[in-house]
Amino acid sequence: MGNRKVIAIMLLEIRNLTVRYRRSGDDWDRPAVSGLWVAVEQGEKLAVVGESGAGKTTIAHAVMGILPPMTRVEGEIVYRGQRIDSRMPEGIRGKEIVLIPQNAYNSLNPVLPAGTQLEDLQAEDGVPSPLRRQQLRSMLQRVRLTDPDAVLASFPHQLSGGMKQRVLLAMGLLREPRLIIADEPTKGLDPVRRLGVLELLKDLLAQKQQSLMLITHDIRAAVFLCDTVVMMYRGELVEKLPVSRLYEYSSHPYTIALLNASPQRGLQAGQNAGNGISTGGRGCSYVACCSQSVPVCGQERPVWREIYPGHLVRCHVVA
Amino acid sequence: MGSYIARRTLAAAISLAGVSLMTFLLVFLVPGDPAEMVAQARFGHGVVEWEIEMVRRTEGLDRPLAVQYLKWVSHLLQLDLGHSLINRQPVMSLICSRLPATLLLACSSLLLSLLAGVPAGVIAAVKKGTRLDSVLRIIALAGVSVPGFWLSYLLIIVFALKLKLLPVGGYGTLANLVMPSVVLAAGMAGLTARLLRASLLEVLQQDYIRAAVANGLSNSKILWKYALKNALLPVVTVIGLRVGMLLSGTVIIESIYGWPGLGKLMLDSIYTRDFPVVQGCVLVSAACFILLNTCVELIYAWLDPRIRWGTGR
Amino acid sequence: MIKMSKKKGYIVVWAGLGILLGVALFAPWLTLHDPYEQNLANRFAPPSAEYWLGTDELGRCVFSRLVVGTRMSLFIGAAVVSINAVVGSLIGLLSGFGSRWIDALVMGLLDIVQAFPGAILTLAVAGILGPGLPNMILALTVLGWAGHARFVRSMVLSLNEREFIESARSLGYGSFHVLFRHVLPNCLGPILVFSSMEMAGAIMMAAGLNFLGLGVPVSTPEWGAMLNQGKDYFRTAPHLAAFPGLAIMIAALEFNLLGDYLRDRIDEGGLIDEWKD
Amino acid sequence: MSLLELRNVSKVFRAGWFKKIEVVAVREVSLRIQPGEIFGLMGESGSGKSTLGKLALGQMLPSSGEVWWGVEDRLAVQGIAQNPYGAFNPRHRIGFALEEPLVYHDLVKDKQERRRRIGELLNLVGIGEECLGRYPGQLSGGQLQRLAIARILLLNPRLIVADEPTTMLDLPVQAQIIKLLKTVNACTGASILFISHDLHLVAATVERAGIMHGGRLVEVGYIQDLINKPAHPYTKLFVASALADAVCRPSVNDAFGAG
Repeated sequence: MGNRKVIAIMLLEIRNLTVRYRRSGDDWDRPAVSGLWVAVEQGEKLAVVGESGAGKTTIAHAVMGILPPMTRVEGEIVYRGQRIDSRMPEGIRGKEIVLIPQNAYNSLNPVLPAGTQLEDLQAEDGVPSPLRRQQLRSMLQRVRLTDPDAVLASFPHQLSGGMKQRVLLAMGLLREPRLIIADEPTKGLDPVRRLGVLELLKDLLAQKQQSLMLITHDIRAAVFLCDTVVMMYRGELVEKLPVSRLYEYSSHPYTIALLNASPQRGLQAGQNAGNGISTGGRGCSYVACCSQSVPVCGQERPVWREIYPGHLVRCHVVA
Repeated sequence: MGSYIARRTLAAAISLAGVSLMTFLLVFLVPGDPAEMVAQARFGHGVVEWEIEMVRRTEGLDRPLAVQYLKWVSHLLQLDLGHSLINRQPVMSLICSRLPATLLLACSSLLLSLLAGVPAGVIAAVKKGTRLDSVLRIIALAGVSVPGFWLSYLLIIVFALKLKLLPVGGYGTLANLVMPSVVLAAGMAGLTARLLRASLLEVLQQDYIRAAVANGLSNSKILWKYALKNALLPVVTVIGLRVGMLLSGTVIIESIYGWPGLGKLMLDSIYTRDFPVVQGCVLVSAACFILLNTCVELIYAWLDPRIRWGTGR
Repeated sequence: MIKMSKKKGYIVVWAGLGILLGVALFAPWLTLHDPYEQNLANRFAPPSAEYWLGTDELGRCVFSRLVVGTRMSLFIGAAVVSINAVVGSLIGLLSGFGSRWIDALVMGLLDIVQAFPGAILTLAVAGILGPGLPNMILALTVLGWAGHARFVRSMVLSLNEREFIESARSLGYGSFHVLFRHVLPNCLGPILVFSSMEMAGAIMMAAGLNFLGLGVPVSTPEWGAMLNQGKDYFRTAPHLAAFPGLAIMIAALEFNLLGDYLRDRIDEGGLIDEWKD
Repeated sequence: MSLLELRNVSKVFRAGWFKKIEVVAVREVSLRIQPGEIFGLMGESGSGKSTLGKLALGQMLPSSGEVWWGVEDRLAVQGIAQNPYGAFNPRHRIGFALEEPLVYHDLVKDKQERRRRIGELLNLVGIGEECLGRYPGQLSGGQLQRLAIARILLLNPRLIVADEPTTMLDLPVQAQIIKLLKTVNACTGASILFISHDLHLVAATVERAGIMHGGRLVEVGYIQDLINKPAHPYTKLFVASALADAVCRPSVNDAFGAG
């Protein structure tokens, strides 16, 4: 993917990103993300799908520039032709690119009313105070909070989990961003609430031509909201394909295993999962858990192969 | 909020009742017969049997303990703490004449410790891992570990005897206040800085701070508006509890600097075995402490909306 | 720990503990002179090659008295902290693990005991009981257990919420088994941290009582008592008060550092918060 | 005779000092679970399904109503926790944790015999013996959940209450645990009360299920019936939400057949 000439205008490009966290002293963890290339076009809805520990959230935090201090980052992150990895230029973070954080329960400041936290964002943009309330009210109505004034006056602990999540959505959308990064918006929700959140997101995104980077473990949510899916396994991308091809034509053994393991397919448990034998950094990252591996998988790192326009796989077995 | 205040006040009243009982029982720790002790103080050494017996009768020391306690409490409610064994003065008036000096000292050192400890804690947390952080942490730890009575002498030697900047002791002017306040504030400031640093570091890792950063808020706004108020919550509680340490510290420090406060009164009375006065000092300082802690809890409730609205904790 | 990696800082902590314990253990062999020997011809001598830290008002060797005093100060601290830790932990375990009535009773008692400004009651008790080592230890433990009890109780309560305690109960283990095989082993580390920090406080408080003459007899070689005697001569012979005070501070600093270090090492799941210093 | 019977059970939590606050977690629920069946309990968070699980385990007493167990020994009712990472004492090795119930309840006296019994169960749950010397912190969530299942099997349970046993696990591991629960049910004949918010998961696991909403058990029936002809309005909503974004998939219809 790296050598392809980019023709469409890329909103966000991540080039060869590697992130390592420091354990202690000079002891570095296995890279949370390694050698990652991803691009999001203007208006594109991209889903990054993987299990916990695959490094999905690390990508989101790297783009936002909010990785913890003891982290080693290599590679480039380019937003509209401008590098934002080493230094985030003014007016991009939180304005052009926003993050809808994963943990709704703890992502609002417990000692400030929700209204104050929203108004602080407006203050950053220089919205004059008389206009603020009106703007907030209409924003909260857009995220389907029925009593905006009560919500604005509430402290976070007075709001339910779902309401907090909607306030966070409102915070994200308030400043009309070009790119929204939504980190696990459906995690831990029961079906009724999950569907509510997904439909709300779909509606909101349909109103404006904004780009979305959905980070999720929930393949169905990805199918529901996005056009393109990238599959991530232990810090690396293994497959990229249009959503329309996902169920029938996905080819990477990991994608197939994940699809089969979902309850809708009768929970076919894989042969083996997640004991993570190291390949010494040489072979395919999935070789230890792969049911179809051949000797070359353990020795050589597979390269990207385009098996259909827009459908790329990184696997020795899929030819 | 109203029910919260009512609840705290009730709890304070219960503590006060318990404190009065324990203070009353203190006198029974005195080795020997309390009647003999009172008689000795009243009639001089070499008292005879009938004198002790008379004291026992007049003071009601032959009655059951519960009756004695009730009598003591009923006097207490009329603000009567008995009389000094030494100079027969009412204990209450002795204490009242000394209390302002101690409160002045306690307040000024509390203020001083916050003025030093809060900025030090914030700077150390923000500059975590740098040389400045290490230096501040060592100073804070030294402040916690230094014995006040020793620091007093060091300061006297340096600032009063060598540099002749401040008076050796005494009461009345601002210059008299400086050294005892600094000594008392040292431990408190170190504690505040250490607690605030740890608590701020913890808060800075929270999701809501990360979210605020991702929202593009400026660093100073995040620190002062979003992080500090959360970080102060645990610190406020501990400071409230540790003001007791400050009050205790006054006992030794006041004696060293000749500061005419409650602490000096208490220590002098311990040396002269004037137990009603000791008892009164303990009771009054405990009452001050309870009052103060109730205030701290109300401040805490004001800082933390989760408590104000009667949910959580 | 300026410009020092964490590891090196920890070496300093352990070395400091080793030196303190070593001096306390081998005190009689580390002295320069007999710490009780008076030499009225050589009073108030400043530090010299013969008397490293000078001599006091009776011509006794300050260095030797400090060395022997280490034993006394650490012994008092250790005795006080062990009593407080054992009594407090037992009460805390009982309160956290027992019935609601026991818990309410213990909490009520703790609320009252801790309503006194810490050292004032200790001072009053020590003053009323009169001087002497046992009386002093009694005064320091009358209230000291309360902090331990509250700490252990809150720890037991938070452990009670953990799944493995719940599953131990549902596997049919009796209360005693759960308490001693599952709860207590998870408390021991934090109790150690707490005790180490308490040790610093106990050493300082004991020195304070001795300084006021409410503890061991004044002539005993003990840091607080030495300071007490030295304070009368602080204008003419400041070294008499300076060195014992320094010793107290170093010991307190060491145990505070040790507590910090142990907390970094042991604290799992945030059971120990910053409440204790 | 049924293995577990709840008769008109309610559970009310009370809190507050001056103002009494009452929260009704479970409202007049009656339910029977037969020996050897896997019964699913669904509902959104806060619907009272976990409280019902605790009542079935006997960890909680009902405020009103009765809970009957058709077992001789209380130890025959066991639970599997949601969070496998917390299920084992972090200070004990796995080997000790597995031997502990046998020793404490004096079930197997001989040491060799104990080892053999533990080995058997490890084999059943598919974990190698090398984990016996490890501490819980060194094992993955999936492994710990298998070990937790092995540990309760030592006590020969007749009823196993599994409250969201897979929510903290990844998808493939989740599938393995469900498979294991089915194996356990087949091999030991123990009934399983399977509590989950995920309709798909329940559909793939159980035959009969109930749906809870606001503390009430609104509908009980065979899982196919619940999905294909839900009677209660809430069941309709619950099923429709769960299926809403899954209809585009080809294999969805066989999935419920496979359950």
